[in-house]
Amino acid sequence: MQRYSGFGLLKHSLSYHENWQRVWRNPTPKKKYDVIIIGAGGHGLATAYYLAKEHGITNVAVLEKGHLGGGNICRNTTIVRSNYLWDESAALYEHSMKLWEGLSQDLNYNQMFSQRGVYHTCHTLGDLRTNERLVYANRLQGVDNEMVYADQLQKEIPALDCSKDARYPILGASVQRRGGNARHDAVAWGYARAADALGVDLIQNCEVVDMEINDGKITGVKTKQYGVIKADRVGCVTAGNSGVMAKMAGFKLPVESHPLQALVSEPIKPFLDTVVMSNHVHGYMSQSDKGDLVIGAGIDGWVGYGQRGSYGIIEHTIQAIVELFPLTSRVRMNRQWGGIVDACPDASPILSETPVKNLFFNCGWGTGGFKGTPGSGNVFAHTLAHGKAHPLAEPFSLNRFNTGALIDEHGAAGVAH
Amino acid sequence: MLHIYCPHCEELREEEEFHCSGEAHIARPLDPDNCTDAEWGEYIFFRKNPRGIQHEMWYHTTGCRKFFNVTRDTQTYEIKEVYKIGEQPKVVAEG
Amino acid sequence: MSQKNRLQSGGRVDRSKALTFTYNGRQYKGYQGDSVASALLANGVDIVARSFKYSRPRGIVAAGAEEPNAVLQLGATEATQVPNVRATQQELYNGLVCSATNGWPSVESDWMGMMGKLGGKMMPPGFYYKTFMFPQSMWPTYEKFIRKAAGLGRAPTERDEDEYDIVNQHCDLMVVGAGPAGLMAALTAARSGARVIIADEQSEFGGHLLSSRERIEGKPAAEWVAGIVAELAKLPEVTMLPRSVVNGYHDHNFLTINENRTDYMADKAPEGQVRQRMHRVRAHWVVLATGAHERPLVFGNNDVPGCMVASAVSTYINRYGVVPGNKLVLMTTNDGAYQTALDWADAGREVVAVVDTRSNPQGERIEAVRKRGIKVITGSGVIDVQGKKRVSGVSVAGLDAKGEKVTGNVQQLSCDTVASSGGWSPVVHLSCHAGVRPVWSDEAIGFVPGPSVQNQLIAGGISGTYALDKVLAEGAKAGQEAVAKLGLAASEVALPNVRKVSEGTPMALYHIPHTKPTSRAPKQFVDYQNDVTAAGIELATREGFESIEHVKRYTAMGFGTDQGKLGNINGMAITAAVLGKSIPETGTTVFRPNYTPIAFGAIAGRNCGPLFEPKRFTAMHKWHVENGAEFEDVGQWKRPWYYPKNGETMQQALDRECVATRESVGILDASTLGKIDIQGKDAREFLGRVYTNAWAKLAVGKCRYGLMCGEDGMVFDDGVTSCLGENHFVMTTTTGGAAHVMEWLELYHQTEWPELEVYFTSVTDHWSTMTISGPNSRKLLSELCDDIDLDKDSFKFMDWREGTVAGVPARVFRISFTGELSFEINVQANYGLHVWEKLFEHGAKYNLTPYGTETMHILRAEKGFIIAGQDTDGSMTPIDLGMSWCVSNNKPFSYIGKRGMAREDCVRENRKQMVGLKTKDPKVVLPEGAQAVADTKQPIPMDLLGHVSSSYWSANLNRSVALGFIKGGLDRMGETVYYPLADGRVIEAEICSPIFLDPKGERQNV
Amino acid sequence: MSEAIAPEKEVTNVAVMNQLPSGAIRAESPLHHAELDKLAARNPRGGGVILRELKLLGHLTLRGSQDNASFMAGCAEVLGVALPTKPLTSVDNGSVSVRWLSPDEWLAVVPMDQAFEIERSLRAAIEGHFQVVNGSGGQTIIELSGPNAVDVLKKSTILDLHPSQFPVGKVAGSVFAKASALVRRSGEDTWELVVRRSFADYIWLWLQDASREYGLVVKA
Repeated sequence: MQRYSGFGLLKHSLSYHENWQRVWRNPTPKKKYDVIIIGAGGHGLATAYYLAKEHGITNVAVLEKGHLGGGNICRNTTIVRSNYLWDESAALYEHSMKLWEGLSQDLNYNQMFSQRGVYHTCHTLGDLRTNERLVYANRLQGVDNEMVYADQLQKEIPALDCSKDARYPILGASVQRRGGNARHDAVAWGYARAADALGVDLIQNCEVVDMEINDGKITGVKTKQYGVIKADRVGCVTAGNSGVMAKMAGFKLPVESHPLQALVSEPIKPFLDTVVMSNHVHGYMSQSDKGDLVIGAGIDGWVGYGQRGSYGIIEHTIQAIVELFPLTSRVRMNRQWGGIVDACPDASPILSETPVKNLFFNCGWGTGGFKGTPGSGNVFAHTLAHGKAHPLAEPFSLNRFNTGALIDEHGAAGVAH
Repeated sequence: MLHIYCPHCEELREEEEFHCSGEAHIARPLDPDNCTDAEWGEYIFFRKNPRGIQHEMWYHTTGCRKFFNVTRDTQTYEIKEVYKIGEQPKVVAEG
Repeated sequence: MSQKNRLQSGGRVDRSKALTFTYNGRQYKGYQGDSVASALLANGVDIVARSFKYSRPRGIVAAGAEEPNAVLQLGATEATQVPNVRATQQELYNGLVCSATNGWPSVESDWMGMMGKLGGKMMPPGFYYKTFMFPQSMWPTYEKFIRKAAGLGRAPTERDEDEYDIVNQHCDLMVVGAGPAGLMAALTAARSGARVIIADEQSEFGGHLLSSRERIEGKPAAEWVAGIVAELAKLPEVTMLPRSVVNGYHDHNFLTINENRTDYMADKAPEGQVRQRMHRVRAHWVVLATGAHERPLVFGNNDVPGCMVASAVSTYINRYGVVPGNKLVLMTTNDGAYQTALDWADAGREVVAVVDTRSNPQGERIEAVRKRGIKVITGSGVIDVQGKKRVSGVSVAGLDAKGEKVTGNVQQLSCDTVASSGGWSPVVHLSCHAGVRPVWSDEAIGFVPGPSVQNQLIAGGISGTYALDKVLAEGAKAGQEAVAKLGLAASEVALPNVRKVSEGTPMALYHIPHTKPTSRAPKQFVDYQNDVTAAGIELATREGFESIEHVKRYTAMGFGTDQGKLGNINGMAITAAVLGKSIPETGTTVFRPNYTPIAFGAIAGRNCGPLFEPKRFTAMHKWHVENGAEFEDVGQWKRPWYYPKNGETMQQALDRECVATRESVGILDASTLGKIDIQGKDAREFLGRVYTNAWAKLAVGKCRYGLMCGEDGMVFDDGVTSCLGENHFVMTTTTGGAAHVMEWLELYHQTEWPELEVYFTSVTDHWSTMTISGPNSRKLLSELCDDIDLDKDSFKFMDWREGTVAGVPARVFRISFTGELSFEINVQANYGLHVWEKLFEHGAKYNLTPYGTETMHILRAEKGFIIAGQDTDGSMTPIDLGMSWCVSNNKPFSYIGKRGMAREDCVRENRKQMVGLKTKDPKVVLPEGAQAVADTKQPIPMDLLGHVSSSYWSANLNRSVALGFIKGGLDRMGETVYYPLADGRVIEAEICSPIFLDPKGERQNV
Repeated sequence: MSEAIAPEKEVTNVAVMNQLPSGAIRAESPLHHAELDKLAARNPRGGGVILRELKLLGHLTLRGSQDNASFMAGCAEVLGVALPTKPLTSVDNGSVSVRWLSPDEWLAVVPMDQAFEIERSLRAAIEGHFQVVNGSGGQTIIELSGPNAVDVLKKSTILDLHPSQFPVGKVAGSVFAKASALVRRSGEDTWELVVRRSFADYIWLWLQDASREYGLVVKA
């Protein structure tokens, strides 16, 4: 793999950038792999990378029906944090956070991971209670998180309206200072390039149309473009399309796919150097290094695979943003779009064995997928390598929906994003 | 923004008046106490979640407060039909 | 400098109305009818921006929504600042103040430009992914510098004083675009009586006819337009919206229109007027008549000010009477652009040459140009431009037949303006918003809308039809089709007479080759705003970014505020050429809302500030305000939180309220609790199914507390339900849960148990509910009520009675959430305040003390009563809450929650269970949310036993009280747990019964 | 004391209650605090929107099946008008109006002092399964009229108010700003909004704001 550096950039500029190598190959798939990963999104690519890097399994293909990094990884609002409530989630997301912290260097690809802090504003006593509980838990779980109250918060984020006469005055916020943003495309491309360099075949424009299952055991997948490709183990990492894949394998998931919308303003001079999320008035915002205000909207209440949702959600979100940041009233919204999120009833993911032997699913990340990318890939690679769940993944089994051992992250934390 | 025909009000209304309550035709098991955990989990959590034709239940929150069923394409968002609780859909997914 | 480029006559500007405006601190003149762009060009202003990455000087390129460069900061005052206004879309008004958004010290002489030149080579696409990584700790520093350069304009720092609103519209036909096609469609439908809305982003209807010298029905096109507009204005069912951008076209034919109502005359709306209005339109049918944008060609240094799109040059001349230069070179791939040469020549300025990429172009307009003696250089292209801050000349070279290689010699021409035309791109944006991908048309040399599942028709330029006669016909046809679909009677609309112009075949060419390879040629810009070049696209594909989405993302093509209106197709064509594929094989791009940027304020409408969300009030709200209550937001309700008296701290007020209630009598406004009237012979059965406890034997006149669970067995609401009659109950819910519970009951009734005869009606707002609580509550009530026997043996705890309180008929419930003798008085809300005030008249002698939600919480915590939503979080069964007394598994029906509670994980050992917590130091109050551990020395992550859910200082007990969860807590009474705090302190607490006060319940049974 | 005690049968089955005081006690409508009468007294100029609170009326929710002949007949007999069975319609005979709410739910608006008697009469007249609920304290009616009333409504509700879609007499429950309302067209330019008590102040603020450009006239 060609190493990237400032010096390299200078060298290439002298040859008019004509000698840059390809970032990844365009291989024709082999007949058989040790592991097939379905879905070249962030989680799938990360899984492939860690399989090769940490488990020495390089006879791996990632099958992607479109282009790699083309799903939710490229349409999310790039928030990274690990301050989840329950021990199981905190451990998983913190594992991810630690990987984020060295990822640019590990992948030799600048992730632009910026630990600018993620704030959750509190507008009611109930919000305060919820966030204080979160902070107390996180500190003992080894996750940084702290409370700041209105006066201090106003100093830290001057543009935020912390006045008492707001409809829902801001009483305080929890802040994870290690949280922040990363560059979404860089995550997909960085993992793809690194995985490819370790020998993983990234097969784009290769759609899985069926699964080859014999005696309750998967032996391969059938693709539209290349016919059957065999594999010892198959990991399905298809986010919003997981329900469709599960149907192919003959079972159902406790998942519904909903539109999740986001929007950006035109680029303006930076005035917000952190991430602010309000679950109470329903909006969150950060400002990118280009100057766009990146705003997350809510989830539509119905199943939708169209990568678009209803305008009412956009309206409500903008109202919330103007309420939180009155100075955005004359700023203009440039573009909106939608992703498909696979939402679990407990707002926690599934990293699990399935009723089909050697077939594993990694899905149900809902709105939390981006931040989980490195950790998810890392533990799922372990799961695929060993044929059983990584200890951090164990609680996130499919079976929890039968036993009732849910990890309910929206009930308590109210912080699904 | 969906435009939904309410079979009780008998006209098209805006999505804001409604609340979607998920997959339709999920009957509560008649003898819950004799269900296994897996059967109960199936009832309360597991969903078809189709890409394509889906039957779902909507509630006319600010209108007549009646639940009813909608057959909708989850890919194009087209509403194919609307029918009352207790009735069966005419449009169903292939296969 | 006074309007050196303004023509003496012509155009639609009003030369009798001179306007003064300020650009970059300098005053200029323009006329009524100008855009800021036309006025700047009239004044000879060349540079309007510095480019984002390379800081190159940039000038005005286009005349409409597709303009990528002239993006200005607007606003005369701080509160009225608007970032990123496109000069081509902003109408000029007197006193307008604007400035360029980048460049230091000025856009004219920018030091960053030097950096751009030096560093430009180091900044190929994606360079930031490849560097700024070493050392890791330096990224925040790098980022600080990157952010300094970010953004175009800036947000204001003062509050927006303007008003915005939203209007809901419904129509039979929505026509988007009021050019020739749109006008014909609207007229046709309107004559049939259809309800029509026609919107156009421009200040006047007419579309490109406003800048054209074509004739319709033998008269100037604009006159024809005026006639149609006059007719439409007379039809009562037609709504005409000029200055209105249809910015989004959503599912089920829902569209949003941003109407600019005052921005054209001032930066702040005049008093009493709305600055912008959003129309939310539901249309039965939609005609998209959005026209097309002309594509510039991509060639070396094509960003030097003076390089423009050909049709824009014509627009400035014909519509605004402004010739943006002196000496023109026109490069074209088609006949249409020859008109620009004619317009320029007619304006009295020199056309140096027309450079046609085709080897042997034939057509009427070409003949006309040749006849005027203008040099036409065929089979050639402008390969690069000279000049720094303005074009000074061009290099023209012969091209091969496909336009892929330079073949002939290079000749130099001197000029100050280069107009180019690579054909037209249909404005398909709206057609994509609902998820439809556009399809390539070889005939139109552009993408046209793909097949839609919506009730959508297209007409004119958007369908790749550019000849005026055909455009008019398509418009009329779309109108007729809509009329037929709507079931209206067709009406007579004759097609206007237009002279047909014979045209030669256009050439599909996007990128003019250079003598040097693209990577070494002068920069050939594709997307001006993001400094995306042809070389950059080549590099991206060379590195393996082969999908068009990858190319766009890697190069940032199309991500500017113009969203690639000008450059995307050229970029796709270049990508396709490099990959050796066709454009449709390379893939399309999907446009998303907004078509052009829309102010947040306009989208929010009046739903911010005081109207952001309803504030719900009880009938006694006025009294609470007058008596100094502090309020708590509970759902949308404003509930009194506590009532501080002269200078009291919150804790002092709470102590006073708590003690007064337990020692004498307190009063709470409990009106916000949800209340549902339930009638029917199966009401009792229904209650048994939705509550966890038994209801079969509750007698008339009695009340009972109930817990509601989901099918998962987790508690979600609670409340007291009273038996008013054998078939009549009134249920109370939590304040926040009222709507959910109501829907829950209806859901089960309508979908699972329709055979049960029961009806539910919300009566939350109908009853005012006031709870008097404390040892003197009976005495107080007896003074105001003489028709209920209040004796403890006839009116028992958990009974209700009907009677009269303060002269008002009331239902009085002997229920208690404080553990004291309590009476909950319910009267029709029209009399709520009257009864409340009467209670105070008589209550003074008992020191009747109003208390709010906080005291209520303390008093109930002393008794160990839960608050659903505070002590529960969706993960607790009734058993976890220590409330097995409220679960009846003997009921014949398997009530909601029963099966859920019996699942494997719900019956395991060591679940978190609610207990009381007594701090070792009684003065210390545990913080709510604190987490218990058994051993504070264990390493992090620690084994967390559970959290504190409610914790207060109890003035009555003179110690702290707390409720919380502990793993296996019910079996661990008396054990000690530890709460490590952030500041290093550790609070020790003993696990105890949650009932801190009066465990036998004697106080409420007096 | 109130005349709460109805015939023996009903006492056990359903609690019917006369909720009105017998003495002279001031009743306060949901918009009482807005002091509309004072505003009306000092209304200086004209305006395109005229607002009036139709306050302190009796609001009875009636629920029953249209298949229950006794219910339909009993309601018709007691109210003097038949329950409208066509969706989204209303009937009005001057003192009593009935709005369709759903196939099994109607709102009867009657003079406040007759609400109790009407409820008793309904219970006496009807057999089978039904519900009558007095909700008079929980809601009020805001009447909007004038040439711009419809313009204000279009800012507030997503209903199609065009005469072809919303003729006089039509009634529809919908979202109203961020609350909800039951909208009825009572005349060409006259509209009635039934709104919940706790939202009344918000809707009053909203209407003032949304009608500012047309001028708002308050009538007592």
